[in-house]
Amino acid sequence: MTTTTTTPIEKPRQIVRSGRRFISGDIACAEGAIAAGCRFFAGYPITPATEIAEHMARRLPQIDGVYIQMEDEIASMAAIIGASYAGVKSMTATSGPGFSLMMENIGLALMTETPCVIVNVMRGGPSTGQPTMPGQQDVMQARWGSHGDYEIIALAPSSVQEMFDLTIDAFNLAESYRVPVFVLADEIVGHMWERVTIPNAESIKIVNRKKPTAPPSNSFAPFKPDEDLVPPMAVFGEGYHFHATGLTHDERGYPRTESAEVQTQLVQRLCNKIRKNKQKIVRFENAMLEDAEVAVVAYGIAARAALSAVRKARAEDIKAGLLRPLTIWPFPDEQVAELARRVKALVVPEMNCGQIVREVERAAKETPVIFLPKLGEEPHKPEEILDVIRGIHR
Amino acid sequence: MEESGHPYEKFLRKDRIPHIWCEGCGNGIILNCFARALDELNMDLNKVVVVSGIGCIGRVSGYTNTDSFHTTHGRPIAFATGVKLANPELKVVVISGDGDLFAIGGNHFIHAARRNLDIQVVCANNFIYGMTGGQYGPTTPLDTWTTTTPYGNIEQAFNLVHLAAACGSVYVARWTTLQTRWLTESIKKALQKEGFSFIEVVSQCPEIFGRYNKMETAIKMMQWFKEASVVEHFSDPAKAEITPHRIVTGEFVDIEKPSYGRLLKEMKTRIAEKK
Amino acid sequence: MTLPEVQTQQKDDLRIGVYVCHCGLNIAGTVDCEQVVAFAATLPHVVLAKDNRYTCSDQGQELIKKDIKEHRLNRVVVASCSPRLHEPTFRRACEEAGLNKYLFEMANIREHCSWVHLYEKEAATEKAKDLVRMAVAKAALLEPETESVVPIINKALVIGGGVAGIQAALDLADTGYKVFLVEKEPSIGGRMAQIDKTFPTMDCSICILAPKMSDAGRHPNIELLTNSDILDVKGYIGNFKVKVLKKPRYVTKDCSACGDCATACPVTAPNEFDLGLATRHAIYTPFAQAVPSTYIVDRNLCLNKENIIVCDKCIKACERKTIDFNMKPETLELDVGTIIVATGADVYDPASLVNYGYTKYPNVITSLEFERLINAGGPSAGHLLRPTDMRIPKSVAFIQCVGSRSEKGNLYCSNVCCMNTIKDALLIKEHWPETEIYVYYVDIRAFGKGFEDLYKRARKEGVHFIRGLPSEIWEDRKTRGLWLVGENTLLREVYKTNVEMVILSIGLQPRVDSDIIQRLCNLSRTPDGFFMEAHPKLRPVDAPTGGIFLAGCAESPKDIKDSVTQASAAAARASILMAQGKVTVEAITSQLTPESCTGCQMCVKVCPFNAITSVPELKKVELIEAACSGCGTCSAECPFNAITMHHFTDAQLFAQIDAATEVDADKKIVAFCCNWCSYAGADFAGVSRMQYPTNVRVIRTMCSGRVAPKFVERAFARGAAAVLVSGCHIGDCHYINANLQTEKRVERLWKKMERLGLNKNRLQLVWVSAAEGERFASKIKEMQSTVSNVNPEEIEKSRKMTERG
Amino acid sequence: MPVRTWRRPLDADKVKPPQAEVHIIKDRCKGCGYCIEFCPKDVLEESNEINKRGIHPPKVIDEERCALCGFCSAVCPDFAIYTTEKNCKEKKTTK
Repeated sequence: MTTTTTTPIEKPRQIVRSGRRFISGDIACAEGAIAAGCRFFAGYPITPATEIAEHMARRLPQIDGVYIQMEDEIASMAAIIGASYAGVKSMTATSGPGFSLMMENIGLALMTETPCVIVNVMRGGPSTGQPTMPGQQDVMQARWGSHGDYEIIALAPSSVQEMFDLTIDAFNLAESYRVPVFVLADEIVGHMWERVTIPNAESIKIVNRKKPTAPPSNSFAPFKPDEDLVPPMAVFGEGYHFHATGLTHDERGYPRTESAEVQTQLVQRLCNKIRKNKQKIVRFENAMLEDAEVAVVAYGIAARAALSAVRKARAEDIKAGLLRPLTIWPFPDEQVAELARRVKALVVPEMNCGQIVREVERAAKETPVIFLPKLGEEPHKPEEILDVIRGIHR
Repeated sequence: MEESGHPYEKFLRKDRIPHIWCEGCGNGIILNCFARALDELNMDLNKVVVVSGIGCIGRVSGYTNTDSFHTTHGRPIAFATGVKLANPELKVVVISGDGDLFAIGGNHFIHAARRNLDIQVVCANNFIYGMTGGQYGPTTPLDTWTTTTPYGNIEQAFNLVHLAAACGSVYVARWTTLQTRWLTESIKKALQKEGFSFIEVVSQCPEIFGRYNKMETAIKMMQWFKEASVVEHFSDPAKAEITPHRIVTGEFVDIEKPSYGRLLKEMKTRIAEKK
Repeated sequence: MTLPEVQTQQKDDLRIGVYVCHCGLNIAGTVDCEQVVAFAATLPHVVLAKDNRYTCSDQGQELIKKDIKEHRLNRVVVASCSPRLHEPTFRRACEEAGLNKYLFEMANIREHCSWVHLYEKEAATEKAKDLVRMAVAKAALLEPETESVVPIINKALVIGGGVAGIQAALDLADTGYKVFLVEKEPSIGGRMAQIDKTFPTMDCSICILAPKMSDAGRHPNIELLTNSDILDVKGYIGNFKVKVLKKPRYVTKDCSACGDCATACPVTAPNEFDLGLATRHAIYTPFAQAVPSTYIVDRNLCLNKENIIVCDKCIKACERKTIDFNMKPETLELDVGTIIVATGADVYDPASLVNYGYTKYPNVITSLEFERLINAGGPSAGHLLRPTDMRIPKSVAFIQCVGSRSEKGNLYCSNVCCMNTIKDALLIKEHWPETEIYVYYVDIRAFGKGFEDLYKRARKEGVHFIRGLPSEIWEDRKTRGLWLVGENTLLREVYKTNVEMVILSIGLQPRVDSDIIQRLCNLSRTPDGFFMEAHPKLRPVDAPTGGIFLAGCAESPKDIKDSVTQASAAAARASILMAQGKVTVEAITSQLTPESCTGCQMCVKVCPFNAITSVPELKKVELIEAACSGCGTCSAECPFNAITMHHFTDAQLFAQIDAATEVDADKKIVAFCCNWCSYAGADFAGVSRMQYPTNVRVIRTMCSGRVAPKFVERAFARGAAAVLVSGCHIGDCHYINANLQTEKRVERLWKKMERLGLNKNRLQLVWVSAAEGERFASKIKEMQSTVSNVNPEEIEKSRKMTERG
Repeated sequence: MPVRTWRRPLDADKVKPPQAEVHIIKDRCKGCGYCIEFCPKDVLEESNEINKRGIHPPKVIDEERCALCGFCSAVCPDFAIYTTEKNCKEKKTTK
């Protein structure tokens, strides 16, 4: 690896370290967060996400941010909600076990509509499982892990560059919709070193949360939404003297545990502010799908093998293509459905026993879906996927 | 609601009063003393954040006319950590119960104290889980009766002031809700102190704890406080017992120690200067 | 020293010398001393008997010393005055001649004989012989005793922070001794602080007192304990253990006395210092110059009861955060060598004299209230205001001797009131010369230095002095003025005067709580109720109890000058002791004969000083002589004669009884008197020349508790007509409560007499204080009927007394 | 010193503590009775009237007696009682 030459001399207080760099996925994620304006990180050491914490611990103090290592992931999650309500973009990074511990407070973040980012560098589970091995086993947990009904946003990077880009995206989405946003990376993407191009600060698009326009008053309603169903966000210390609670609450933020109406209104809105804005949120990538007969649907690390498999197939004159969702949640099901109507079959490689494949099947209707599971150290090999493509072609 | 002209109205969310607490509940007195403390220090209410957890006293954040947050069970201190570090200008006060802070939230308490995080923690200790109907908890005295100790409690209780002192709090005090004057002074002192301060308020739950333990009325519980409480400033917190006959109250710790916030700030300036 | 020989001496080696004193004519005027001498010479072991005019004179003492050497006397008996007066003198003489002082005995033929039988010369002479016989009998059995020497702690306790206490404390402290000055009020200063001007110099009282107060306050050797009570005094001369209760002020020393707390305090009450003429708050300082200046909370008035703080106004008002409701009372244990009692006096409360209408007519005030009114720092800023209309009266009347020199109040003269009134009258004239002033008096007593001049000045200023107190005062409903009616005893005419204001010149009286200090310090009180000195002439500042001294009005009413004088004297007396560093204590203590002890513990139960402890494993008791104070009640209680009371042994007392009853027993009263009260009372009867029958023979014991039933029985067995047991009043016992045993024993004896069909009136018990000579005398008179009624059969029967059962 | 204080102090009027006004917000009261129980001057007692929560709020027996210590309002869990100085318009806290 001969790339240190591309790295300019470190300027510690420089916020966006523009230029071409050779860094790991975890570091890219951290730099992305900083570029997006994250100034608060609370976390707890866990493989394979630890490097994000380590990098934040070094970088944040240099740029007047705060890194704190909490007593556990429960605390970390609570802390970033607090920081966000204090008006600072915040994030935490963890892996499976820690992700499980965060679930209750992720629910709190959803209920209190707290913009924040949770990075899960997935490893092999269940339980302590394989700390140093890749996996894609938490994608459903990300969707349904916390109790109660809600909609969530989750992004799946498959390269170090995307670790940078999608983390920025994650913050922007979180700020736009006042939701916790997940970055579902995996051990390989996290630990992999690649060349990354970090753009100039000014060319990076940054979104900040909407602020209330009315001055503080007794009638201020912190949870009264605009047309986009997202309420402007007041933060502590601005004089609004508002209240927020994990209890079912009205637009004033006051508990209304007895009212079915308030409950319906609130939970519906929490879901709809994602559903109704799905078009704006969903991100995906197509490769050679125009005339495809066989389509592979893959995300994260699995998508990398899938892409080379598709290329190899094309070399053998097999009309194959790739659909790569960048947002696993919300899931691009319209796109999959449209695709399913014009291909023979869909191939879904995942590093689990079948999770997103269910979403694909649900969208594909009659079109057959072939699933390629993978567990343990090795990700899919292009050949494994190519064989399946060949099989369909015949 | 009517314009009552009550002097502490301005510290309350008028539209939320009367509160949900039962007749004679100590929580109201704690809120009262807190309001008085804010008044006497005439604090900038825009810079005060009240954070609470789950349980009867958890509702307190819904009544203070400040920015406030009602967190999940056991997590107010963790949440407050984020708030305080993100905006050091804010006075972050955690008001919560014994179960919330010391059972499910115990870990956060000891670590925040260890870090000497710049927050004030006021614990309403009513010896039980009131909101869920009176189960025993980490502070339930030995041999007392609750819905889940139908044969009397066989667990040892936490001595909260001892715990807080051991974890490194810079200010530790315990008062009963009858000692409103001292309690108010303590809250004022804590609010002006740098670092992690802890005030245990021995509070009454006449509705449940009282009924279960031969103190059927609010007055009877207050009589207990009146007869049993002794003030022993700076006595050994390890010996600060709470028994039917003796409630040791007073200030137990009042020391100076750089807070987490200060050390963080100093570290940042060191880094800045290096360049 | 002759001690060793004496101890091993056979009785026939006894060589007793008897000296009969004429005491001028005090004794010789009544008693035929030659006869007594001749008689003494006939007594066993008496090798020489002499009389002389004044045995206590130097020649008298020299003679005794000479004789001891020349005639190898090994016992000396002096028949003269009370041993309470001159025993020390003669003991010293004996010692100087090398004779152990415990081998000296005295016969009290003055106070107990010549003075009380002035007109019965023969009988008195016979009695004198008996008394000498008794003394010689005891002398024959006297043993030499060795006195233990105890060190004296170089610290003093002064009780009472008035001018006397302050002076005593300052003198001792300046001498270099550590002093604990205990005052029960929040501030030192006492009465003098309340007074406006002092006579005869007319200078401002507080102005001259305040500097002394602050000196006392910051003297390195003085530890000020205000708001404190004496709880307990144990031990003995040179080694007192004192318990002091230091009540909390609820304000710490850091108090700057700014007074903000008082301003904030919502509750008020009349200020005691201003006699209720001004208000104070629950947190207050009694007066501006108070020492210590630290404020104090009156918890009875304060809204904060028990441990609830309901009101925090003062706490909030106090910038220096010095108010601490959590303060607790402390009990301090002080070790001191000497104690000065300067507890002062109360003023007479004239409300009981209804004819003067005090508390009925607001314009009738007391002289102390006057002091506050005329005082510039007082409630009326120095304006003499009529309480009813707040204007300055054009005419005032002073009434003297209110509560003094009369059955209605106290019998004695309060000493200061005359001059105080003269001073007050002049003050009024000074401020408002036009005021008509009438002083109604009994006698004007202007005896002190500069007093007469002041009196003259008052007369010259036109103050009217009328002899004869008004019999009644009533108020004019309209003017609220007052009508005084009485007789001018000089002009022999009735007067009826109208004045706008009346000032009652109230007297001084003993502190209502004097009994507490009296009990704690084993003091005696005169009939007036003031503390009694060890000797009215020669030891005027010593209390009868060693190591304790008296100063100021606690001893008797006196003005500031006398109080200060006495205080300095007391300090000097205390210093002498402490300077010596050690003191020898009388060898009059009990001693255990373990062989005879059965461990029954009777003695353990009765010892007031816990000097005896039981040793069950040995079936014995242990007696700590150092802790023994010598009442002898243990010895009286012991059924096995296992306890010997030094210098008052069974044998010695039996010998005295036998001697007393040798002739005409059936006409005699054998009286047992305790050294401190009843014997002193009998002395007092003598000093006051109270006459009573001659047939009483007094045997002195240290305490009535020493009087064992067997002594009484012995007296009856010997055919005595009657027996009198007497001691201090219950509660006044100088051995805490040993006289309770006396009471029990006498009651037991009465029962026994009843069983034996004896007339129990023949045994009498009477409590006589040192001041109650009259009581003693009349008891003897009263017993005469009993004596004359005893017939031979009765006497015969009573010989059975000694038999068991 | 045992002193007979029978006179009305000369400065009685000057040091007269301010007159109190006790304000009870009846409908807030939940009837715990603390204010009645712990009033050092026994100014309050339970009334017969029934507030909208169906309990008997306290009533003032004798306002004269009130020393303005403000403990009633300090110990009230329901912000239902407070005291002010008479004839001073603006209600001020017990500070």
